[in-house]
Amino acid sequence: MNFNPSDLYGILPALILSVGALVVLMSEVFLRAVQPERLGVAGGAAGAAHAQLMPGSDSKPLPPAPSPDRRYQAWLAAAFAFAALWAAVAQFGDPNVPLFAGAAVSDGFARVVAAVACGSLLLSCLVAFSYLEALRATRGEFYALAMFSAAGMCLIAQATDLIVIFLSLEVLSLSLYALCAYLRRGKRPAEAAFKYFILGSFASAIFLYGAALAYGATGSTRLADVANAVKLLAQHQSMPGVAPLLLASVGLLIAGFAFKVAAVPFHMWVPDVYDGAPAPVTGFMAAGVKAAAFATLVRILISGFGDASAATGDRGWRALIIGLAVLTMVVGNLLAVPQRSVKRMLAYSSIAHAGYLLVAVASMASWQSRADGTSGLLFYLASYGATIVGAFGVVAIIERKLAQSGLPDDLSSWAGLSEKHPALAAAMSLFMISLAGVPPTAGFMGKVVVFRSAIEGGLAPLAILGVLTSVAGLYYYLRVVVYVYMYPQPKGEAVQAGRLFSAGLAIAGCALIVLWMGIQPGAFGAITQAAAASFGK
Amino acid sequence: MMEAVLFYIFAIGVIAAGAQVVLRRNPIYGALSLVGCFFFLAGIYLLLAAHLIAILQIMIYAGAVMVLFVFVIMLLNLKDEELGEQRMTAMKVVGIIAVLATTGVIAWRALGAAYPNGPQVDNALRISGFGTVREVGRVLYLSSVLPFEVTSLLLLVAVVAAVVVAKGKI
Amino acid sequence: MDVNWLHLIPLLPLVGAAICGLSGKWLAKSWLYATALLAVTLSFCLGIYGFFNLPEGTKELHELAFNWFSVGNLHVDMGFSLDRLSGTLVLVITGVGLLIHIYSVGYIDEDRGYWRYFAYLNLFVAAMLTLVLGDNLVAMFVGWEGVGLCSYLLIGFWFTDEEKAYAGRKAFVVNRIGDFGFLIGIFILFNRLGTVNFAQINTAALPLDIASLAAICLFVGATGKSAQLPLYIWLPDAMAGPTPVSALIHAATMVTAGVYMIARLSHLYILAPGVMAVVAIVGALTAIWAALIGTSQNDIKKVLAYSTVSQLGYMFIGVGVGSFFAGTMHLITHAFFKACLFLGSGAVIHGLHGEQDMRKMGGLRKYMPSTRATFLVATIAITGVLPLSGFFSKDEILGQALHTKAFDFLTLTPGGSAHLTWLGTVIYIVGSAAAFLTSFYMWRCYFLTFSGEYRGPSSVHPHESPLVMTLPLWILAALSVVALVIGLPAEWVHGTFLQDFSWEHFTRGMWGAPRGGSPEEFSPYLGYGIALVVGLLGFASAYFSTFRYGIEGDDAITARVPFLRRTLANKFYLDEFYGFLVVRPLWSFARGLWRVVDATIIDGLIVNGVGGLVAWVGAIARRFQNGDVQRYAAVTAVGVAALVYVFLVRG
Amino acid sequence: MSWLDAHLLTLVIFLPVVGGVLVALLPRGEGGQHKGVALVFSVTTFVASLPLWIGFHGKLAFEQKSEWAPTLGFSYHIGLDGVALLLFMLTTFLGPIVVLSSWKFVQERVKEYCLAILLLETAMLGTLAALDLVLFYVFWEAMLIPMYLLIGMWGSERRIYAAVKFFLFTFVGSVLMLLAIFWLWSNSGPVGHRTFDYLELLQSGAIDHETQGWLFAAFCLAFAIKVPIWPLHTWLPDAHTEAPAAGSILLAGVMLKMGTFGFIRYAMPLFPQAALEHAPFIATLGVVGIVYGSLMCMAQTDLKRLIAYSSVAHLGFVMLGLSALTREAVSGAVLQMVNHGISTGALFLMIGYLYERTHTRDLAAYGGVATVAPAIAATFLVITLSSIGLPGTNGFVGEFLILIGTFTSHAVNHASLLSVVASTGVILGAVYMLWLYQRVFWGPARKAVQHGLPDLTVREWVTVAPLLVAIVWIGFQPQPLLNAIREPVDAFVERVVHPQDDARKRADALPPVDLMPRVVDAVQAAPAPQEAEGK
Amino acid sequence: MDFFHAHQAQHYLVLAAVLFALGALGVVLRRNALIVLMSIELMLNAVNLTFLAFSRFPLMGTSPQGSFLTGHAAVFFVIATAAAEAAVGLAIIIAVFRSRTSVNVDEFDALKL
Repeated sequence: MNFNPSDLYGILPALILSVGALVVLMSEVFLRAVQPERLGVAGGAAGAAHAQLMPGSDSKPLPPAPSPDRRYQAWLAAAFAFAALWAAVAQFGDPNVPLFAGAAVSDGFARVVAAVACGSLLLSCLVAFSYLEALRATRGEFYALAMFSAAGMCLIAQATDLIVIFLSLEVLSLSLYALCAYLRRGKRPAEAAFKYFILGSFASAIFLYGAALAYGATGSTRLADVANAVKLLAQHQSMPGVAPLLLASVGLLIAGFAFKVAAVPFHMWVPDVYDGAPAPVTGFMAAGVKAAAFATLVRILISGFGDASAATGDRGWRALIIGLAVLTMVVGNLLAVPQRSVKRMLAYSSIAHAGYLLVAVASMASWQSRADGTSGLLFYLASYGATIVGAFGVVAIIERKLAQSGLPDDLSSWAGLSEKHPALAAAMSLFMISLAGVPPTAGFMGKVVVFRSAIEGGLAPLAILGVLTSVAGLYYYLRVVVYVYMYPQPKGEAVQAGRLFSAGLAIAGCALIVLWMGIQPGAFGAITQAAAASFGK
Repeated sequence: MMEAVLFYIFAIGVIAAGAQVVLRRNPIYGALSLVGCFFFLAGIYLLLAAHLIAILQIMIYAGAVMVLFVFVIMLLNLKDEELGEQRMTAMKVVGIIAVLATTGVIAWRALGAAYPNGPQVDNALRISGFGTVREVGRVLYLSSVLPFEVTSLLLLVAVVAAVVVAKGKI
Repeated sequence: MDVNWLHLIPLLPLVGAAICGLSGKWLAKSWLYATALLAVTLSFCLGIYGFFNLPEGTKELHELAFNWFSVGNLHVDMGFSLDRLSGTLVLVITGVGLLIHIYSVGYIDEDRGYWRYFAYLNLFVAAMLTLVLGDNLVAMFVGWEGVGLCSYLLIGFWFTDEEKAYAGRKAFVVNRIGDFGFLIGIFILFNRLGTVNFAQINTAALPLDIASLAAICLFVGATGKSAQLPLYIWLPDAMAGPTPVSALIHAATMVTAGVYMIARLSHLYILAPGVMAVVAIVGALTAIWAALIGTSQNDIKKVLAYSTVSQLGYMFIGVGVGSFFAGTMHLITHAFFKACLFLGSGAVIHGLHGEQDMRKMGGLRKYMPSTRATFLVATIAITGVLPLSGFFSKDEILGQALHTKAFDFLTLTPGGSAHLTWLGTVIYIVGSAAAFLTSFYMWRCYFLTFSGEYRGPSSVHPHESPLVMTLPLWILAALSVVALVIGLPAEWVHGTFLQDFSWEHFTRGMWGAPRGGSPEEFSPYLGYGIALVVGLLGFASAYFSTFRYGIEGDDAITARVPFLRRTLANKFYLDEFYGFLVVRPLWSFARGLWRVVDATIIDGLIVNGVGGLVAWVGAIARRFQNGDVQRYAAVTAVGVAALVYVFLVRG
Repeated sequence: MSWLDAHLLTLVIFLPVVGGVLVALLPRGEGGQHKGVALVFSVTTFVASLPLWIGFHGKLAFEQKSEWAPTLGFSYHIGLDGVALLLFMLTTFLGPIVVLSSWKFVQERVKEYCLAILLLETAMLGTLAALDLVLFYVFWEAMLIPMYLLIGMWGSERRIYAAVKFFLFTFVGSVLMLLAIFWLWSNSGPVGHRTFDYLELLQSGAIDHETQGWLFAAFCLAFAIKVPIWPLHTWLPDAHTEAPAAGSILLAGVMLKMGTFGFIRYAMPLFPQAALEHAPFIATLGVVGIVYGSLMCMAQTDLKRLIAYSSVAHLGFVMLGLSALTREAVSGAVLQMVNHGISTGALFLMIGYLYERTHTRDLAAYGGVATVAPAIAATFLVITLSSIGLPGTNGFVGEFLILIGTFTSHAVNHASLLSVVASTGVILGAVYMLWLYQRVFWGPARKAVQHGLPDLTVREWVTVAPLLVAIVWIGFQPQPLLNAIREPVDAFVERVVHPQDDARKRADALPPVDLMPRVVDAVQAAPAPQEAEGK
Repeated sequence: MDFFHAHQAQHYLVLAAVLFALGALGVVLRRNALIVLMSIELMLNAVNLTFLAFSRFPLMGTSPQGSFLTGHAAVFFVIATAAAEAAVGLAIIIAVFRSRTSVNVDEFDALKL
């Protein structure tokens, strides 16, 4: 029996999250009913909006009868998320240990990614709480699914076996599909979920086919075996049939995850899904999924195909990643420019950021910049996560107002936010600045480490293209700031009253992290550099 | 000899049924031909000495999954006109070409070249009890604990997700 | 000899200016006047003290006030040196300045801007003193631009009048053009010598080309400041300022700065004989040019202005032909009688409540006798019908021009054979012609103003000015008589006590001798004779035209040569010419440049163009995202195909 | 050396931030309070910065180096040499003036306003004091945000266009510089011994000729846009025209100088060969800027736009001086940076006051101000004279040094010709400034002033007087300033004019690392490759 | 028939490839959401077939630490996954159908641009 219980310690975050999910699900059974007004003013309005915005479904207004009180579930979920985060952080600096006979590993890299995932889960739960409460749409399943998907993220970051990767991928994807379709407000959520689902499963099928070919070439789905095969190939000691299979498989595997990380031309789903999903979910997706997907991509490319011949050789994958990076940076920024819906703009911008992260991946290909690239990637993921969760937190506050008044999501609904809600406005501007990569914010430091690694890896042209496209980025990020600060507020309240506490907490947290990483990046730098040791040297 | 005949029969069956799935306008026919396809596939699996898998194929796919499909199709009971006409767009043509090209290249370059001079090893003959429940079970429960556990998690997620999504209103 | 009080000379007026300027609004009038006058008086006294305590030998007092700035090997000090030349000029400036201050008390009394006026006036005196006392080019340049500023402020003193405001601006800008040359001159000298001090410059042995280049650049500055062709155009307009200002700045002192500069740098100029020729020629041309215009002006101040320009031309002839003493001597004498003339005209204008047109004057002798008397003296002095100061200084210049050797070895073309020996003679003839014209227009001016019958509107009752104004007139008139002693030929006064007063004798050894050497002693009598005849001719022609027939006589001339008169009255249309050729093209070019290059090309095409392009491409590209999930799937498939192709086929 | 001495500079830099925090904590709506706090802190900053000036003795001083993010290679290394010190003092000097100047003008969103001003001040001070390239870059970019808000929130009609244009323009340039900084980092030594420290970078790793050209270009672009050098100047008129008075003052007074400061501190010393090689080009651009800017001024009908273009001309002088590479010219350039800060700042201050009274910037609407508001006219006159470089004002010394230094320069061929052409700027300057002055202050009273204008109030006097004093004082006593900058200027000229010495110095420093990607397995990759560059 | 024996493995693999292609085509072409879902099932089955073929006919020189039956285990997991996907997918289709009474993919374009 080659299973050692201490392996479970290695996947502690995932375990905690799964248990937490179960607990929350259980809590649905023991609900205490209270009078609606105890749940805040928003109910009636939400009910009305909800009624009018649900054509096709049986739309009867909310019953005035006592409704169950679910207010604690968010905090419960947050508590578990925090526990998982703590578990991940507590393992920093532990030695890297293979788990479950090499099916997974517990190393610094995975821990950082897990920390990012749990952190974004924690903050997203807080954001979601006030969002859902305001719309009277709280259900335990929401948090449970979120935690499941976070668990999937933690697992996928640790997986070193293509099958495990596939399974964890499905875990996180399936729960996210559901979360996208969670709200019943009009056509958009369900449609978003459908598109996400179709394309997602399409991509995972492709990935799986790649896995199958890899299995064919190596007789195993372990990345370690793949790596051995690659090494043999490099030394020309392998069977003639192996090479093409490996090449085909790496192509398909990259394709599968290029989809998840939203690299052009696998990006088409991103804007629609981000747009249709509820803002807190979108934030969670943008931060967590990106982190997990990039972690896996890197895991496959480095642990599996990391050998120099396969990476930077004449048929190496670096050229390909560079190509993807170029496309992604250019297209992402270009398409974000004409957007007037902040949510959609952020969606396209997340594509653009995928491009910058791909630059880091490309710089990991060559030995001398692999460590820098890894730490750069992790740092960027963390900074981007903190920023984007916060940004979508603010979006959520605006959106729940729109969800009631049925207005379209447009920049004009942001005009003059700073007059009534200076703190929100300041936070949003801070996040925009950070996304644009202007100091003193996390986003800037992220760009610093990533592009530095690119220069280090001799990818100067790529870096130049990156910074130039980031100028275009600055343009559309600034436009939000312009509306928030420089346009007068139209009549009426920009933000629906009440239910701001937890979201405010989350946003403030994000803002603090963004500033902290921007002004004192040292600690994070240390962590990521330690994690970078996961890949050799 | 026998194997060859069977293979070709099953293979033709698989492809024909698969084609039906893709071509049939009415989903119910699609579903039924998919069931057929799965049966032929099970046959192929048997030829590959994957006894357990063949059984699972029949039970889970042709059984559970397809029932679910048919059930949903009935639930929605789409009128014929609601199905609408299949239209072709330029992008779809491009997609077809891309798909065919991809699989073609893989089949020709990778799969075709996989065994330069025929398969040297045939585990079905080499390993005793290859593909039997006992042997596969060993692998499942001993050397792939993690995937197995994750699968359980996956199924739970699926249940919850399906419930949440299918719920009337939230 | 080093002293430590020279800086007080310019400093005192500066302090006066500061007091008047900052507190003048609240200060009692009497106190203000007291301050302003006291400041000038004190520096006058200091000037006298210094002047009469010039040490033997060097005959120079020097003070290094403070090191202004020094970087690398450039050291610029605020150093003052008072020698015979600058000493004399200090006396002239402070003396005449003082008189004009006194005069102004009466003149500007009613104006509510009187305190500004005195602040500016003091400031001017300070700047002018810095100019003459400065012991290096940069210090001189401080004064140089300082006086320009003051003239700008004083010309625009009544700034609500667009005309006057414009005149002030014009003066400053034209002067700036000159200063540009001056700066370049400084650069060239510094680049060669590594210093800007007169002492070193005057003792340096510069090659011809450098010397010529520097000299010509500095001379450009001189033409600006001293209103020579082609930059004189600002001076006539400068008459927009209060008349005492015209007297002090635009007649007596500032405009002579150019001459002073050349005299100060005589040792540099003698190294560049070609440039000296240019100076002389420009001087001669200016003299005749301005004199011609002067004959046809009807504004009394304009007449005086053009006469100033032409007199300055004489001075440049003087320094140009290498007899620096003659030029500077005329500078001094001119300061007296021209100040007198201007103040006189001021008195007239004052008495006629601002009337400046001579055609509306006439017969003022009985209304303002002392003005008339002093004006007469000054007129005689300038026209030289009788040997007064102007006569001697001017004719010294002409005589020197006639006999000069400075051009004897100059050739038109480098290495050519045709020597410019005749140049002196030509200049002499031109100068004499100018003298005739001078005599004509000055007398014309005098007659039209004072003799005949009063032609002005009966509403205006001409009256004599108060004592505070007439007193300076008398003093100046006296000075312009007395000043003749400095012009007496050396052999007349040889041995007598007068010889110490002879400017030539007094400044002997100060100047560099032109390459051809100074002309040997020549008898001045022929020159004097011709000069007298010329002067009398001018007087006669004026007498028979304007004294006899008054204004009709003048009109008769106009009727005789209408075209000539119009051309002269319009100053040869030089202003229009510049406006057409330089000014308007420049402004419209600027506007065009802005519209085309800045607004259209850089901003419109490139900057906004790029932004627009990006936005446009984005707007087009997003159309591709049409929401059809199967299109997305197809694109994904294409992507996969590309990847697989790259890995399997291309490799 | 007490703790205070060791940390004085840091203290001064971050005092405004403390004020900012306080402002942020104060409840909204209490306009007076916010302004008060801002004023108190800006004044304190100025007072606290005086010891820096007094205690300065020529060499690089007040150095403080402590860890910032060692894992990322950043260090918190600050210090002041003479050049930086002058601009530093200028900034702290302008701080209170700026706050006071907008006391009446800014009435809504006072809190954000004060916050922006204070943060901006810290960013600018930091930019000047930084000796670590990343630290420098952080401050450099941090400057943009508050200024962007200042323009965009309190500007006039086309403020948003101007603000965005300003931000984008400056951002484009600086991002490429960032990459160049990374390149320097990678070149600065073997893995683990790399540094962003300016002083160490000056010594480390020789850079081959071609690369130097590229890096120099990257740095130049960043700074040239900020200066701005023709033809990268078009953001400036818009920004100045739309910005509120305070914004314009800081923009003209300090921020533009950051560009020229960047040239003398970073771009040229870091890449001496390239700098020497391209000096004529930059000098030419400077001259073009002088003439072109002056001509632009003559075409303007908008007060602030005119002054903005005049800045283009003045900074053309500075660039000319810097690239002439003689002690005189460079000193003059540095001095001129300060002068331009004072006089143009003062000009914008006065125009701001006029605008507060008349609410128009249109030249045609003005006229005859001198009759109704003599004090404004008088002060404006002095400032105008300083801006056209009349002797006795600060402007003269700077321009004179630049021109005479350029004229005698040997590093740039045809330098004397350039200097002569540049001198025409002296004429044109008089042309447009006096035109402006006559148009606005002289002549009969026109539309904007028909109902009379209140003259300078006491508060306004308090803001203007120091500037006037500075103008005259520097005009007569520039030597203390020149002494302060002598040492750095000499070093600068020495380094750039004789790059080969520098190359030698670097040669016996670390061998260069060539960054071409190549596949090396772990064994090789452990230390940095040691082979020296082939070419 | 010996052709088959000569290239036994390839037969299975190519069959899988064809099946995969069929599935992919279904995803790209069919506008009926349900059939799209089925096509995805087809693709997964193709993968299964590949796994099984490879686990019976491993390439020369492949020596996994695990047994050759990991392929079968993989298929086992894939089947489970497929079932899960089917469940969630159908649920989503129902949700979509609720909100717009149609399962025609090309009508789902509320989200675009």
